Amino acid sequence: MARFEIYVTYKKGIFDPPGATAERALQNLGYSEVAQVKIGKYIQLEVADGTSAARIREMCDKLLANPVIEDYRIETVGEA
Amino acid sequence: MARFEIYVTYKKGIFDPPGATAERALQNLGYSEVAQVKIGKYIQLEVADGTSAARIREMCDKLLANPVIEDYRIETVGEA
Amino acid sequence: MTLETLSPELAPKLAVELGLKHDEYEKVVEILGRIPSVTELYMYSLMWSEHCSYKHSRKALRMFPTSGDAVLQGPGENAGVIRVGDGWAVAFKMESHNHPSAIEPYQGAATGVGGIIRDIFTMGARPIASLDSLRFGTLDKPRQRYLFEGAVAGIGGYGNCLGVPTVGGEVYFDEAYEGNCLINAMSIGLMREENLTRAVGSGPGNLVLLIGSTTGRDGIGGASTLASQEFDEKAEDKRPSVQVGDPFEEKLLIEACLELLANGLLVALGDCGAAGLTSSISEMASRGGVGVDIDAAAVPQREDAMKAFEIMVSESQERMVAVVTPEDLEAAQAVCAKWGLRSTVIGRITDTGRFVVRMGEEVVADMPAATLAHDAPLYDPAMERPAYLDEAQAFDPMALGHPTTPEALSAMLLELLASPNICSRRWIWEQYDHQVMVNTVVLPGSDAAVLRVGDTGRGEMSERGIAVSSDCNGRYCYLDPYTGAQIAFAEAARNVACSGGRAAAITDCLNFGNPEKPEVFWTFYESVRGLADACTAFGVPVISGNVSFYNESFGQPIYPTPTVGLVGLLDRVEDHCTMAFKQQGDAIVLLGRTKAELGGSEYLKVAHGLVAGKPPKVDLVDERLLTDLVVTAIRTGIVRSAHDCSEGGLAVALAECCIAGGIGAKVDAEGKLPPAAELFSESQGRVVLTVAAEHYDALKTLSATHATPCTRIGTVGGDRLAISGLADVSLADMRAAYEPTLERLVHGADTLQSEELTEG
Amino acid sequence: MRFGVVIFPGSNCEQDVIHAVNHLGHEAGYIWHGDTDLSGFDAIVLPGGFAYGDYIRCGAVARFSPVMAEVVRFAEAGKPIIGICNGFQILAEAHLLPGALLRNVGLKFLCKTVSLRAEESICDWLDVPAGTVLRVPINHNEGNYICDAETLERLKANSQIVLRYCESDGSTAPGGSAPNGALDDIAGICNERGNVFGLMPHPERVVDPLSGGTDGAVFFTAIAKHVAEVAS
Ligand SMILES: Nc1ncnc2c1ncn2[C@@H]1O[C@H](COP(=O)(O)OP(=O)(O)O)[C@@H](O)[C@H]1O
Ligand SMILES: [Mg+2]
Repeated sequence: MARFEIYVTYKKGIFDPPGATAERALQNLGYSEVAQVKIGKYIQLEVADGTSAARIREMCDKLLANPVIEDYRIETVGEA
Repeated sequence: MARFEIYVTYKKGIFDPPGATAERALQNLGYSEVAQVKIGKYIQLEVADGTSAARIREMCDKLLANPVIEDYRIETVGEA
Repeated sequence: MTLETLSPELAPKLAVELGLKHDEYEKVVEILGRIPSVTELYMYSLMWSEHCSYKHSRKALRMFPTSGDAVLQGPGENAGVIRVGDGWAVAFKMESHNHPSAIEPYQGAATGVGGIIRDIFTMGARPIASLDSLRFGTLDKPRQRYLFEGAVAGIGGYGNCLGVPTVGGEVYFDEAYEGNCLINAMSIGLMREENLTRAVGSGPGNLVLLIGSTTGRDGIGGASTLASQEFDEKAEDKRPSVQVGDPFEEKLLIEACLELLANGLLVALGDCGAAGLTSSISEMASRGGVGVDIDAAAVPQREDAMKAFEIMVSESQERMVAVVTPEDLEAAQAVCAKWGLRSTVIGRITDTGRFVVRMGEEVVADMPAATLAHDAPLYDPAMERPAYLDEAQAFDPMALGHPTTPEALSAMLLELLASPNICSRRWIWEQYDHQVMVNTVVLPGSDAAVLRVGDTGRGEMSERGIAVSSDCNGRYCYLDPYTGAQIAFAEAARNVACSGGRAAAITDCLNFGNPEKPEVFWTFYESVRGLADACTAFGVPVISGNVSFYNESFGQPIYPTPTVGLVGLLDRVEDHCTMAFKQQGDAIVLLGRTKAELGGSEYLKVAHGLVAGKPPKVDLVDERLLTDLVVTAIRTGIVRSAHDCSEGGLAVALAECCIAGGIGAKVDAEGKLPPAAELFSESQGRVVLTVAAEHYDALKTLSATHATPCTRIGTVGGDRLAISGLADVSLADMRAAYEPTLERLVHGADTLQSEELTEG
Repeated sequence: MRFGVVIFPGSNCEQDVIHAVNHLGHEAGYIWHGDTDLSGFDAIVLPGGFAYGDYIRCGAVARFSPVMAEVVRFAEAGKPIIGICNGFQILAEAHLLPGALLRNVGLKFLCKTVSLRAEESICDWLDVPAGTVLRVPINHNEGNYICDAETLERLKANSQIVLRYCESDGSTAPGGSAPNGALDDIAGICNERGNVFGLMPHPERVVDPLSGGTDGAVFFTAIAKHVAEVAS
């Protein structure tokens, strides 16, 4: 088994309601050092050995991320 | 500004319905090499310089993660 | 056989750890004629737990009337069922998910909704409505806000996804629930009478089919930690006992199960609730007088190296157990596959009467099936009237100083409207889809929700309707459990009547502390007696229910809280009514009489910080006459609005009618009682009605035939509520007090604050 | 005239649409998401609900259902398609409509009746003059419409904005009237051709006076009228 990790974030300029709310909540809790919070998705993928990064990119483009609003980054983690 | 990244995942043994759905959906789309998908949160935090990791951990325990069902991992990314 | 039993030293120790009493363990040994295996011990301990066996409550529950012409299924099945007319029937039940919600409010509440809804479609009914009955500590505490916000989001998150409308409920905030919140959920399902299905296993050779989600170690609870320490080389870290709900899977289960039943493919259907496979399978077997042979290894597992006992008692959500004939297996599995659901044969029905569990080839449990469900010992717990009652009841609220000036009384009215226990619940129900299925005729925000009866968009519709309400004022029950339980019933009946429904049957969820404490058990017994007497007086049966004990924290029990979920019938759903004042010039009428009864009132709490005195008296004969009168009057078509008086008394009831209708009222005070009592007394048996002025005489005549006092007290109109000489407030001020409270309490303050959030 | 209502696993408003359409005197039938034959239907409705649990993103999995390829063809043929709530989300994910629907700004699910203003648009599936205010319930967690600036300009220039959230008198509140934070108060949009219409509110909930009102009828009668005109 091979492992990939995918980080999905909103594109620049897209407002992120959960992030903005967490930011405000943290500041209200007294964490005035917080400047910005963004909340995205962290996807862990376990696939058959030898699966190419191109295949993973395809999965992201099709299903795991929405190119209209999201960017993603893929990391190879290695064997599971 | 300092940057931290936080990865929130379900604790071991907790069922992850979105992950299970993504897994099946990918397989149905023809990605038979997919063995498992888990979906967690990827939080990017921008805080004032000099904020300690302990402070970040506190924020996770209080707000950003739900310690009853979730684990998290913090990574220091450096200056923003 | 190769059944591996425990050692004689370990078995009784483990039994105690799993919650069995020593005598109960002895009884298991006696039944088996030997020392039990690990799996057997787990299965007995769960089936004989309070939750599954009702061992402390069962005898008291026998006081409830459970039969009646309309009853198709009384207590004992997954849900009760009553006839609605024209071949329609409704199944309903209420259940608690208090303890899981106190740990993780979102998931606890969500899975509570999921569980009760499975009980409904198991009966062959399509779930058509939910209600939620909630209790928390006061919202000035961050942890309470966290629990409240999370529970509401969880109830919505689950029900909204299923497309089952959440149409009503109730919520109270009181210190008594601070350490132990209550999350009770009620579900109602609709079916044609002939589709009523029972979870009765039969036909040796038939197959046991597990449908839905995989099985993990969820919900196995603290005991498993010990077990793994005892039996495993390396102890696993303490597992969270929280379960994550998957409403999408449940939605598929609803559709698939209803399709399976409609196609006649199932012999029996049961859901996996508490005690998982053990409970659903043993209940089916014992009801049918058959045996079962289950291969735990065949159960699809989501975790590695699961033990047979873990598989058998896991409470993983969204699973159903069906019995199918070998001939129908293929067709049944095809329906499951169509809905994208897993279905697996995990065993078969036998004629041995024994519940045999294998793990592959190895037999790990073998016991008489019926003993799991039926042989738990029943107890007669000791009872003792609590010492606090004398002092509390001796308290005379009228001896206190009360506001008398119009200014002070007006301010008090506004303060009551803003009280968390009275204010608008809009913040809650706007998070719930309360309209899906397009049958919600009276939306949340009035007395009882009203639903049209019909198979919307799929089949036949009818002219009939049902009205539903859930009620219980725990303060009254604390001050007098017998009376308090009767008031819970009476209020539910009034709410339903004010919406146009004739009370037909109830379900209940009895939330109490530790029944092994004589003072707690006394309050339980008295509540059951009170509720039973109320049901008998109304000729309304109890068709299902749930008992939740051990609601305590730091040894302090919650208020006794016997929640009543009442379903009423409307022959013509068009004849429904709401609380909103409708038209300028309409006559405002008070049915019933106000007495000086401030004991246990919201006024006493808000104005004086007290929970004391005797709760209001309730006269069941009068209550029944009153509700008959209200329903009859609504049916004649003359009633423009109807609202019962409950917390906050007459003044609050009038204010709510004004706010709902967006119009004011001029009311004459009777002037016989002290002003605070006249306005805020919570006397029972009262309803505020409006009729066109020319219909007042007809109403008066009708009231006389129902021996119910009927007094014209005012007129609808204007933009103020003016109660002569006592209070005068503008509609805008009433709105400003009533509407924003919950939102302000949840979001206004620094929510989610610090350590308090996760402690306790 | 026959409406086809698609059932995806997790849809939950399909029976409401059928009820509404029947109530208005038109025929309707269900279409299973695995079916690929849309012949016999004059208009397609993608109903509300939580297709595939809304997991990953609302509409993300549903757009790959076999029926969707046919829905695309139906759209290309210029026939009427309306996506309500989850149906709108699916149309957006399938790129039959521009933009996307994010979480409501308040992070709360919202079920309430709101005011909507019919805009001057190229979509004919709304049988009222521009400026008309309708009272229709919303019921969603992700109705916060968003698109990039360029797309917004195009939507405006091409009159593709069909419905906006507004105040009860038809005006727009200073900070916007969208209860969910939607960009430019957008409640419903159509494609460039005007035949694919997606909206967050639920008109099917308000066609029957017994359960809510009648303001939703115009959405379905407009389509029926159009189909009748084309046929004659
Ligand atoms: N937790 C809740 N969930 C949904 N609806 C609720 C909830 N609590 C209260 N409501 C609704 O708000 C309205 C007022 O509730 P309540 O004050 O308990 O009424 P009553 O005093 O007539 O029993 C009712 O329509 C009720 O169903
Ligand atoms: Mg009431």
